[in-house]
Amino acid sequence: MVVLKYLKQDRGGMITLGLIALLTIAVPICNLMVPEGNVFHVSTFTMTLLGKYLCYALLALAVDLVWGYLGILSLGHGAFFSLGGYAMGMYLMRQIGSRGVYGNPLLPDFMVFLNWEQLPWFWQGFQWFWFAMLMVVLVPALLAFVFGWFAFRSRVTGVYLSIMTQALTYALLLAFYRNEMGFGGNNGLTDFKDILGFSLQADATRVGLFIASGVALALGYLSCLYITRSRLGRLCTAIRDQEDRVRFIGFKVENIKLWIFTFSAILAGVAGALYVPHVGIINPNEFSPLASIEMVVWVAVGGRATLYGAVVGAIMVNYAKSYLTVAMPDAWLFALGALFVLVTLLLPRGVTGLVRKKEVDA
Amino acid sequence: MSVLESMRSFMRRDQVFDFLIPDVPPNLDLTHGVILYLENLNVSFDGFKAINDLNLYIDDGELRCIIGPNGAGKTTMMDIITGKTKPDSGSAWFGQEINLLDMDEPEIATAGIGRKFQKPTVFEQHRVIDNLELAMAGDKRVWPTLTAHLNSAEQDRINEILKIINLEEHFSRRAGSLSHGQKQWLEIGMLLMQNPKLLLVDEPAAGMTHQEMDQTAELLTSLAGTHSVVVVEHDMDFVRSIANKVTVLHQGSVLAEGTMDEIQNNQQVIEVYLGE
Amino acid sequence: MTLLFTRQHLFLRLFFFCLSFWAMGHPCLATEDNSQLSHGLSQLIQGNFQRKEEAVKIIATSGDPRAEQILQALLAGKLYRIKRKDTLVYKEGKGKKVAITSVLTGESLGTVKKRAIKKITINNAIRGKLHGQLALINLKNPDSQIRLQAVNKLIPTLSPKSAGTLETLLQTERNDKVREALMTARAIIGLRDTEKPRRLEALDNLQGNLTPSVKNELIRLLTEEQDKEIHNKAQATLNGIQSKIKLYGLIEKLFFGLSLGSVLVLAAIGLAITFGVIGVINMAHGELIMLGAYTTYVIQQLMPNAIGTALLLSIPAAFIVSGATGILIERTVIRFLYGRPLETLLATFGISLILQQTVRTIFSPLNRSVSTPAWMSGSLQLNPVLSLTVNRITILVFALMVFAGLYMTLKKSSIGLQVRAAAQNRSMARAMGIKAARVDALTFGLGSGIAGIAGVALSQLTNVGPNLGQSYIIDSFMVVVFGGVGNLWGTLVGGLTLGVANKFFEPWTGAVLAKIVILVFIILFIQKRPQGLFPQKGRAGA
Amino acid sequence: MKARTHKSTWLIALILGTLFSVQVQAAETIKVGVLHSLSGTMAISETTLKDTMLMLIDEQNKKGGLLGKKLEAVVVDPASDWPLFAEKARELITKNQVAAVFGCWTSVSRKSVLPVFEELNSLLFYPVQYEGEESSRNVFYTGAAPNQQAIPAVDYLMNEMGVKRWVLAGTDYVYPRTTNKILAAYLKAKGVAEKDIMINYTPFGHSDWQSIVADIKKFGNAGKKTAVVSTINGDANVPFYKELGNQGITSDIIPVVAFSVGEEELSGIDTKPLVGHLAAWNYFMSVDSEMNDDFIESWHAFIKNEDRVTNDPMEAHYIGFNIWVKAVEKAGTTDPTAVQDAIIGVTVPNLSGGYSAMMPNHHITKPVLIGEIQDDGQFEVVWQTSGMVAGDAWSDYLQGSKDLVSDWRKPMACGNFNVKTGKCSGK
Repeated sequence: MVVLKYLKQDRGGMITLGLIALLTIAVPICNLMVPEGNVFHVSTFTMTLLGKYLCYALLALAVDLVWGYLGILSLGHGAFFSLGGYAMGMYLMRQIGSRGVYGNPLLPDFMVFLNWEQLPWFWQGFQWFWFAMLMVVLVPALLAFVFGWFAFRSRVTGVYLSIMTQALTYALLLAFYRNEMGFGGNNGLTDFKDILGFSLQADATRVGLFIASGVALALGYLSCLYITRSRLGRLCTAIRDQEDRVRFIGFKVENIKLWIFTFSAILAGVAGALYVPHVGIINPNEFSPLASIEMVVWVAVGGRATLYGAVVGAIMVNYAKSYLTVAMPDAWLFALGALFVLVTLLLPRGVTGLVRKKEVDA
Repeated sequence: MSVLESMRSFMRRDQVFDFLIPDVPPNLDLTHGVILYLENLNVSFDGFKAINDLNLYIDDGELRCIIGPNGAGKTTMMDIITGKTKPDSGSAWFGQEINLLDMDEPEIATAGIGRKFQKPTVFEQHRVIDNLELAMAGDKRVWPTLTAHLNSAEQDRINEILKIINLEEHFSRRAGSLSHGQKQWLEIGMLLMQNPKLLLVDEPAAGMTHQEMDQTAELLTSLAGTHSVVVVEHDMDFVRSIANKVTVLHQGSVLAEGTMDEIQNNQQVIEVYLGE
Repeated sequence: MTLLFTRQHLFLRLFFFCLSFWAMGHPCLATEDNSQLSHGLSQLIQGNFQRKEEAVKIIATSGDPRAEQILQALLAGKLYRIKRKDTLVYKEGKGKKVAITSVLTGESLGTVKKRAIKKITINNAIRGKLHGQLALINLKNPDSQIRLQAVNKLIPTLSPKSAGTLETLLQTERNDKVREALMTARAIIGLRDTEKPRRLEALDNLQGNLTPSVKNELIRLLTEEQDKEIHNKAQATLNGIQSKIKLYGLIEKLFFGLSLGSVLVLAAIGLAITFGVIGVINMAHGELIMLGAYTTYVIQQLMPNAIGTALLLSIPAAFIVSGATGILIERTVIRFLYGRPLETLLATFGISLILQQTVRTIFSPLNRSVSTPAWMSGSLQLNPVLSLTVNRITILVFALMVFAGLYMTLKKSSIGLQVRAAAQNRSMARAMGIKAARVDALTFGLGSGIAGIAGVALSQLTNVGPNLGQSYIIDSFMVVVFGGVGNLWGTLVGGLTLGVANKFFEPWTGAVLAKIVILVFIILFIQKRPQGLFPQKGRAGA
Repeated sequence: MKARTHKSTWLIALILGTLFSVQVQAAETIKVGVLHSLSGTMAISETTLKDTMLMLIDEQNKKGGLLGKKLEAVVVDPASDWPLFAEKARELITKNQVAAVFGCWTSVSRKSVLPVFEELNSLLFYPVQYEGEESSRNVFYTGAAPNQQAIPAVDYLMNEMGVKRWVLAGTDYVYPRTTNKILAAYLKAKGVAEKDIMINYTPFGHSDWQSIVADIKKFGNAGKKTAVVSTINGDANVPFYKELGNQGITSDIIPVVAFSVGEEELSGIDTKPLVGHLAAWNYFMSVDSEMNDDFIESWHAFIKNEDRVTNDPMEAHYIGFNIWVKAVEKAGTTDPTAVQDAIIGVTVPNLSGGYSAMMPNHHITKPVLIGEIQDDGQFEVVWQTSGMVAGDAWSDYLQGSKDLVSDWRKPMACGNFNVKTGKCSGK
């Protein structure tokens, strides 16, 4: 396979993928096989936490693909992430069935107490897993496609595009906050019971989800690697640096941007879908522009335009967040803010840039 | 038509959907021996007339030099030809049948017009051969580009161009590390990879040593004949060394046209340009 | 409710009864000993609201000249009783030690600890009653403005029996506006007259009258009236009033839109400079606005007795605080990032988090209370259905002044010239000897300072808290991008347009959808015109 | 997390850190989780509750602790991030092995942690007024249900102030939507016509209230006494009240009764134009009782600031904590199942001079007070229920829930028993 050839040239990627594989295999073993109390036991709590990081890492890959390689600073990837999450959430809601508090076999609880008579049309079909998975891919893709169709055709670039993506996710945030939209309003979707018949509270299901996230991340990494190393990928960096020249050698830049952007949205959607069962809730806050900016920061911290940088950045920043919110809740925003400033000023190539310096200049 | 039939025609494997068929521009028709027609062009930016009733014809296989003081409209003219700027009025035809004003930049490029910018624009992050590979003529849609791999014929073509532009030894260097002159050459090489019929070359000699300049002149002359070449240049010595026909632009329209000698003796031209 | 009604009528009758005496030259009941007053006062001291309500009635009808002052004090919450002594006193001043004066004798009783006295509390029902009673007393107030208010207060509670007294009032009234209000009152009573010509005449008099009671009265008439002619005429009158109300509603909506727009302009205009002129995506812009608002708070804290002056002083102070912060940001961070706008976005976002948390640490996460000076409160009543709030008018004018000032600075001053030169062509400007670094710093400082000024204005409208900035940053960017980057007029027109559009959408769609619609509209608009409403002039890409 | 080693390389540290996370050994203290946001948008309200909990635990320890052991507070910061609430709840229960958790403010944060508490069978005490429609074996609702706040307030306005026309204004999210739905149904049942009810929703943090306030004014000009029932949330209140003041809507013309504005919120508003507007709570700082004076005094001593106010959710924590303490003493253990059984019926004094009891539906009994805003930022109680009102998990005025009852006593032990079908769903 071509991808393997590409992988051989990507040392950082090999290490990262290796670690992901190790994690995907070792953590479930340490969780299920190693008895509690043993030093090597990984608690379900820790595993869920790691699973969440893996989803974030996949999301960071999606952001890096369009920002690092294509030069589109998307401040709206949270929108795609959340839409994927909502699609998954809707499936999980339908799975609750009559186990909801009102015992309504069809309507989710929030619809019952808002006196809704029947299931809205856009909730139809989500009782099937395959349909929900299709929507996880299609809905973010469609939004990205329509948005990109307009934006890239009229050559909205740079800062303007960033601000437009921000407006997009902000508009969705407001829309999903509305109870009338039929997505549970501010409370979002929660209280999930099971997935594909397996109880979400069982350790084995959690292990399965963790493995799924690891595999998704690895596959996402490989597909991004394939794209970026292909001629198309090289063209992407060419567009990032000299958009006009690419046009004058005969490429329809808007189409390339459109497809890469859409693919990136799909990745983000998948990340969102995996994220929801890990954390057990999806709500409109995920649409907030601040969340989207934070995603960009993961990539910047890790080192943009290197795929492993994105993965490293996402895991690192989120780990720091988990740690700092416990260790120093009052100061943690100072730390995060300072991190942004220092990374942009001092480490334009991210933390992996420190290690990478030698091999690129050689 | 029955449902079954329409289904069948929908599923036929030897056909693709209409919207998937790329827009292939009409063939280049050169029956009258003229490759480029620019007629009655007008462009203004916020009241400033950059192009004022411009008429210009380029013959097939011709090497034409265009000179003119700053702000004469040379770059704007190139922008119109390559689709970057749309004129307020007038027409621009490539051969007999291709209306340039209906097309955008990539379509024009695919139709056979290559352009080199004033400032060399190459993909600095990429290696020299990558630059050439990306510029290579071929299927430029998204999916084919994703799966594309160099075959031996294409590899040979790249090597050939590398030789022409004198960058054989530097093939794996990053383009950003090339000298200014080498970048100019690489850009010309990228143009050639596109197999254009018409080359628009903006200030090719800028920043070159004398020796490089000579080589460039030689290269451009050798291209004429099989290609039509339009060169915009400030360096009069360079123009003299390559041109047989020169057009002088002034305030957005053609002031004079003729051989270098005729131009040099044209009273108007001397006043506005050479005489200063 | 009905109970309340009849009681009020009782007062009215009683009062008008007195009034007629007074008109004939007899002081009404005033000479009676004040046993009724002291009875009322002793009632007031009882804790029970019902007893207090009765007390208000007793005091108001006592006819004692002190009654008004007592009721006013009760309404303003200045009436206290000394604990365990049951003496009623007026409280003056604030703090732990307060001065008190006796209610009955009016003599000063010195200062006491605040804990030694207890406030006579009232509830809303009593408050309403007090307003009504004071209105009655105020009908003979020498100030025509107060008389007008009093008449307007009485209009919704009119009954046919008050007709005669209205006539008496009309005879002595000289002020046109008060006369007009009395005429309206008379006409409303006329509508209930049993004689048909009187009702017709009343309808004639009420043509185009916008007083809300008139409309309600007409609607009532339409449901009750049997006579065809009157019915038709009432319908026509009502239609005329309705269409007038609709027109004023439109004007009101336009004003709301412009006022929302002026807030957007204020918030965005600083950004228009930092973003438009030096190309910095300043995500900390909102926090600079917030700093301006906090500056207002601090200055008000420093001079609590001169709120108005404090507010005026805050304008330059906020400009300096935010401007200096801006310059500091520019010198320490942004100057290393010129030409990389997307990275300024990230760095300034980090700065915004730091600024937020700083404010949270210093001032606590709670909102701070900023007072509005008297001259900025209340509203300008143009007619009964159209009133414009003074603070909004002030801010609208203020926004225009800031805009004009900024425009002049950029147009006329030498620093403005340099800024514009640097905006058009940095390298050329540098070649002309403009110290680019200094200009950049000053431009950024200017934009930030304006943000601070916007904060002063916003402190009058919304809460002053650490999240203040975040709620305006996206809107500000929308305005700048919509108006056209680098064009001050664009920001002005863009902001006002968005404000007005928002207010016209709102009744249709509700506030939430209106906001979404506007956002989607901007997204689509930018696709159509990437340069915004007013593109920056010059050759594209040059 | 104790043994987490810090290595220079982050990834290794991460992996090692997770591998070496050792379970906390059996405790000599009883741990109590405090799950309130200390950063982010909700920090403004929740930080106070964290301090309240620390104070209560401190005082209990001074009294000798619980079951002979000291209490120890474990404070975490879910940073106003709802999924993080669930994560931190899991951390508190599994890692820190707390005996009970006091926390959450927003409905969404409670919804987020609810499955975690049910899965791990732990206890959550939730101190904020909420929309009802919930009853969990593991959650104890010490804030007001709609029938302990909204409905008495409407009754007051209707009976005492003669209000005939109603504006239900709220922020567009679940609590206002549900409350308004209940209120609209209640008002209609009381004979209020459809056209006399105006319902309006605004986005979070809405700051431009001009047109809505103008609409309210027009609505109130129709000749009938009008009142606004406000479920407007958080920061949007300040601009709302400012606009009311400026458009001349004083409390005697159109009173506004709010369910989310307490003493803490008022401290950020200039209350002079607001005097006479109302709020309905189960506790006000101005309540005249000895318990309250003591509470305020110890709060000021604890927080070392005489200017800090107390509010209703603080009282809810006070009640909830004392009920828990008493239930643990009664059960003799902190084991959640035992406490769940012991806690029903436990009665403790509240701050307004009465006693609050834990009901079988895991809600508590409370008095309902209506207060008017004073110019010093305090409320003056103008009305209160004669006795205690029991919290109702399922509203009688909603279609879906009127047939549901909740009773966690054995043998029923069901949070949503449907009296019509005779089934307990979700079991």
